[in-house]
Amino acid sequence: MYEIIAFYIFSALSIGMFAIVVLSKNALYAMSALAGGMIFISGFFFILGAEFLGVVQITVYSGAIMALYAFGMMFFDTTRDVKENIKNKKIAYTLSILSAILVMVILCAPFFSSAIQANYPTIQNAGNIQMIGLVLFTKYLVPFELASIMLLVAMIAGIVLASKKMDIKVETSNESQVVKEVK
Amino acid sequence: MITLTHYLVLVGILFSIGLVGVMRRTNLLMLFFSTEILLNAVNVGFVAVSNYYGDLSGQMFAFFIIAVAASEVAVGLGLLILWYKRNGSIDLNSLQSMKG
Amino acid sequence: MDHILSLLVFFPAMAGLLGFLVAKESIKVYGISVSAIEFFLSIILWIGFDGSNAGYQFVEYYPFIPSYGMSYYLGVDGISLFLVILSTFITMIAFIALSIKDEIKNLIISVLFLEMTMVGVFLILDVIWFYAFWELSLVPMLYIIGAWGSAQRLYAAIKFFLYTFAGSVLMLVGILYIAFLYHDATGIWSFALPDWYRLQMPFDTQLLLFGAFFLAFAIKVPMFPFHTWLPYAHGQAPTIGSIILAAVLLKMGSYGFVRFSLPLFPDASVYFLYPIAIISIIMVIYAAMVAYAQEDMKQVIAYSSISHMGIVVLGTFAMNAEGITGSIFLMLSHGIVSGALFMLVGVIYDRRHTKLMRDFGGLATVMPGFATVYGIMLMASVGLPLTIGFVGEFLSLAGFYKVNWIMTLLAGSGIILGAVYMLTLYKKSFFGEVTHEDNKTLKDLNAKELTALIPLVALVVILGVYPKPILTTIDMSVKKMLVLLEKKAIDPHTSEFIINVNRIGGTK
Amino acid sequence: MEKFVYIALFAPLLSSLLVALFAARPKILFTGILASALIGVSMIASFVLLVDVNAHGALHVKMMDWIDAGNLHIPFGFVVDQVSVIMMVTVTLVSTIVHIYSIGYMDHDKSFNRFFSYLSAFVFSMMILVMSDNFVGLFIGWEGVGLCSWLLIGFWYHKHSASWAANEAFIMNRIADLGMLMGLFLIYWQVGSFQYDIVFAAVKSMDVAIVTTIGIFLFIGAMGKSAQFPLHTWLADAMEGPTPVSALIHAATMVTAGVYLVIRCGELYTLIPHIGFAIASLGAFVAVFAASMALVNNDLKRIIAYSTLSQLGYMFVAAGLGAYWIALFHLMTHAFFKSLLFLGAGNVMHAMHDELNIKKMGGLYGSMKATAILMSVASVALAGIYPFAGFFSKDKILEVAFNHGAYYLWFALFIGAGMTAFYSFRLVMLVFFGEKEYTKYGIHPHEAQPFVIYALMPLGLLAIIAGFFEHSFEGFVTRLLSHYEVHLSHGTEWALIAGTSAIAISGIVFAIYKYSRGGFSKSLENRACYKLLINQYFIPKLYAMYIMQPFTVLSRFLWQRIDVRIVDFTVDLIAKVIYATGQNTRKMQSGNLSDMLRWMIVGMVALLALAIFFRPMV
Repeated sequence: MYEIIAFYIFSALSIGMFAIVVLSKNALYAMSALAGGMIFISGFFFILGAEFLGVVQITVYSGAIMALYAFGMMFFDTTRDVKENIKNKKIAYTLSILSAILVMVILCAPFFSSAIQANYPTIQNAGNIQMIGLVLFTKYLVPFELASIMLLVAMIAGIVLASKKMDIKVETSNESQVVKEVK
Repeated sequence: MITLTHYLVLVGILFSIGLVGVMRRTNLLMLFFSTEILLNAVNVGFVAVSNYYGDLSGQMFAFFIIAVAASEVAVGLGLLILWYKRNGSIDLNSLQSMKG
Repeated sequence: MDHILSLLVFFPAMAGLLGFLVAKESIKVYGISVSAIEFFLSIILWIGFDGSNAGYQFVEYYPFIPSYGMSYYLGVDGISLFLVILSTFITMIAFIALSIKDEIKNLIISVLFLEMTMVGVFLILDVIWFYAFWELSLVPMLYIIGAWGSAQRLYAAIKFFLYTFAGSVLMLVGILYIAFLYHDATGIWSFALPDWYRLQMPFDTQLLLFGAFFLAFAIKVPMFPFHTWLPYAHGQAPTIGSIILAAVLLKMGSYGFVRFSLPLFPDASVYFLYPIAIISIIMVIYAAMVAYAQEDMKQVIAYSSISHMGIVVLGTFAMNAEGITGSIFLMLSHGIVSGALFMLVGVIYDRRHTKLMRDFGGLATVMPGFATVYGIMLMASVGLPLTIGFVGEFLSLAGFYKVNWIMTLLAGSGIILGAVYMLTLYKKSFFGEVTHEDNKTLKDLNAKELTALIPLVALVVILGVYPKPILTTIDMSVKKMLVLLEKKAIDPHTSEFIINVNRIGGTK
Repeated sequence: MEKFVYIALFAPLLSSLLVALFAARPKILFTGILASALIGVSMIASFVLLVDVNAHGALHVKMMDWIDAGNLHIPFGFVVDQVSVIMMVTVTLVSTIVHIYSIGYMDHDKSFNRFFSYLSAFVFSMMILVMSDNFVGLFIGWEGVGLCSWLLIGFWYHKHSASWAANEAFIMNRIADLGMLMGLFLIYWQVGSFQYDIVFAAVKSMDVAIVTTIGIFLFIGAMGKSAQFPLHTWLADAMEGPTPVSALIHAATMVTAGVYLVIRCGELYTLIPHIGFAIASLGAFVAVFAASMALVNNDLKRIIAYSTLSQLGYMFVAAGLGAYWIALFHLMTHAFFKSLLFLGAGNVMHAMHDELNIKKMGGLYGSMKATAILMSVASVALAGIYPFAGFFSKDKILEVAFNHGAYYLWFALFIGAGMTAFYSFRLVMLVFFGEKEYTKYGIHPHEAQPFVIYALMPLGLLAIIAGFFEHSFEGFVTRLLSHYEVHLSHGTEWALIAGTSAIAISGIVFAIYKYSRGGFSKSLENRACYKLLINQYFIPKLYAMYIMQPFTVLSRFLWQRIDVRIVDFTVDLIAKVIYATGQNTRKMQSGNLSDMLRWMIVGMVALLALAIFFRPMV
């Protein structure tokens, strides 16, 4: 019972939050809503017994990623409403609804319900974090290491890209001229 | 009782919201946000399946997706800032150099 | 001798790679010596070939992707032996006659790679590799036509490439499907042709698969109405390209009929016999008439190739030892003769930079040696007895006579029409007075050209007078194949038909 | 004896190849002598074989295997029996004389050496044709003589008419050869062999319908080589070649190959008398048809060519009616006097500086007596006057026709005999007697070199006496060929001989009478029948208009309309459609990421839909 209530509340909240993200004109609102949505998503993880992931979701998404976005936003003018030339809304809605339905049909189709054998079954008498640790450092060790390298690379790339000539205010017009000349 | 189907329906809804964002928004930052929504939707799906079938792979995938999302944001934002510094705009309509 | 086939296939390619290191000045000598070594290797192969063994010899078998039954599987029998020798021989001769000066290094390396694919197609017994060689052969040829051709070369090269490429895509599907069927039937994955020979397919499946393979082969041969790439390719290609194209590449198509269509789908082959025969007859007559209307010497020969290939296909589908042996021999003879004719056109093109017949006339007076060699090749082309051209044509037509005499009569009109266009060509360019001022000072064949042409002339006469060693070797393998065909056919009518067309007596 | 077979066969080939080495050089007299000598060697060998065959019977030689495939085994085998040895002797004899004659005739030609090479090659091909012991071997010679004929007719290739005539001859022959090939195929699939003895043994037990088909196909081949209607036009045009060629190839030897074929296949044709009769009818028709064209023609060589055609008709009558030995006999005598006639004509041509119009000659007797006498002898022999050679053979043919009860045929031949006599003497009169027209053209005729005349002497002699060998010939040849019994009473026979001789003599007398008085009046030339004859019944024109022209037009149509506009166009159209699709869908690539994303999602939706409707792994 508790689970049902939690599920519906989280669902409503996350859907609402994400809808704001998608529909809002103000970038600041959108970002705040996204951060909220992320946290509600982590709620699902907790319900589903994936505590570790829930925590990771909060720290990485709501913490790190949102912080990054927030810093990023400082470069842009966020007080103004985002001016967008939005065309063909109907197509967008139709397509997304269509794809949602199709995905649903596929996912809920009978073949899915046929028995699937667990490759890495949950281990009895162990907490979620222990289980993840066991699998992560045995079967998924190499991808895990690769992921760490990827993160390192991404970090360096982010710094290099964003910090290049950070101290110099680039004249927009000059730069575009340079770009044109290069072309 | 909340079944897997419930979760899948939810994932579908979230995913379609993400899709709407991807298609509708032309501001690049907003596009990034929408992408995050898509990733999150999928993550929920993975974890749900993982839970209902008692298989840890789903959680592992979700975990890696989060890692990928983090690096994507790091690099993506860097690029975005660079672009903004050059063009003063992060509107999609301003980058059409790939016109065929 | 254990690895002679691998050596034959990959020696040209290795030499081609090394060729990048050779200085530009000596690349031609390098090319000639490589092709000569390759030719001698093929002759050694012939010497080592056991003439009394109809099966595959010098077999090399190594697993390649064992989980899917792909292997590196080489073998030679009477059917492919001489086509290999033809390929190496023609390449050598074409190198000797080569007169192109610019970018010669790239040209020679391309031709060496082409040689690898040609020899590979004839020697490989694994179908996936066969497909790979088959398609790879397009690439050097595309480059040769596109880079050294005349004005419209890009159009011609792309047309050649796309047309033949599109044709073989269906073949790939067919190949995969047969592999699938084989797996279904035996539980083992295999792409080895000898394994596939043992596979009996249901009739409907045979029809579909035959169609898939047929398109690829028909375009390559080329059969009417898929022939239009050929005149362009020949018209625009440099001499060496035309020689190899006409002499060897077209044979890949007809070889495919003998090697794949007949033994894999005996029932479908018999079922489609008449439609194919009708197409062949159309090819023979239509191409001969179109050849007669041409103004460009090279186009005449290009269309005459189509006409002759018609008889090759007809002979193949005669389904008897005479017809198939004859058609394989005709492939060889057509390779030599058309190669020589293209070379001769190249000789005159080098001197006058035109191939139009109206620009000539009276060449017999100024270039008697050239006229003589041309005349001999022309007679071989129209199939005069005691030249190489007669044997194959006679046997092919004789073979098909057993199937249907009216069709043979119609196809035989190619003999008449061949004489018509060839003699008209000869009359227009060699007879008469020398009218064109530029033609009066033309030089006769030089030493280089004679070196290239005399072996061809010698072969034309020697094999015309004594074709027996070649014929018996081919015949042996063909007979073995026919037995297989008859045994394998699932429809009793097919077996009956094959026995019947191989029997003396009882013809109307 | 085997070595003589090989000598007879390969001496001409050796000659041809040796001389060919000098082909591009300027004239070397030695080549002519060498060639003549080697052909002479071949002749001697042939005579030796003749004696041998007479004494010991046929000789069979197998040199080597040629083609071996399936059930088909074709050897290079040669048989020297009564028929082939007669052919060999005739061929080599005439060839030797023609070779010697050519040394004089081609004296000033710059391609002297090449000529001898070709000529010897021809003799070689002809020897293969007559000596081969199987049909395919015969076909080698058959095509070989065709090739040499092409080379020799087009010998002066710078002349447009010569090269045209050469091509015409080759192509016409090819048409017939196709028929023959079909016959060969049929024989092969019936018998499984091409050897004469095996085939003829098998033919006897074969279905008549099949034998008939074989007979028809083989005769089509014979029609081409022997220039029978409707494939006759090439022979007259072939006169573009040098005169020795006309004498050797287009009178004495090659054109009789068709007759040889029918004689050789006698055992086959006796089984199908209706086809034999058809052959005879065609022969009789050609005999009159060709003679009628010869009546009015003014071209020296063409007259003789038509006469050859007509005589070939006679031979086919005999062969068709089953009198094979008579056909062979006429073939032999005809070879002698017809080649003599041609070679004499060659002398006249030389004297007249290659002028061929007999209306421009006249009175040449004064300057070239020897030639005049030789040609007259030949003409008398041709007309069939006792005791010249033609009388014995031709008269026999008429007898055969009468004996067979084929009175129409007999009558046609009878008329033909009269016409023959008339046109041969018309020619003799116009050329050698009467007004000296040539003086108007400033020509100073001179007799040929003495050795040329001496070379012709044997032919002249044979034209006179060959007929007396009739009985020994019959005895010799009928050891192989079937006998022919004439069931006529002596009275009828004598009446026939008298009748034939009478019409021949009256033809001669009429010609002499008319042309000694200046010939026919010019007004005759406007008559329709004259027009018809001088234009060769308009047949060449018909061929040009209804076969060659439509063929050319159709070829061009096929190329320019069908091949380029339809077949190739379709191919290009497919490519163009694909290209145009690309051009149009390019707009999708607007460069706008939003649009791209939209397209991506469209694609995704499509794939999802596909995944729903086609679920392979259910």
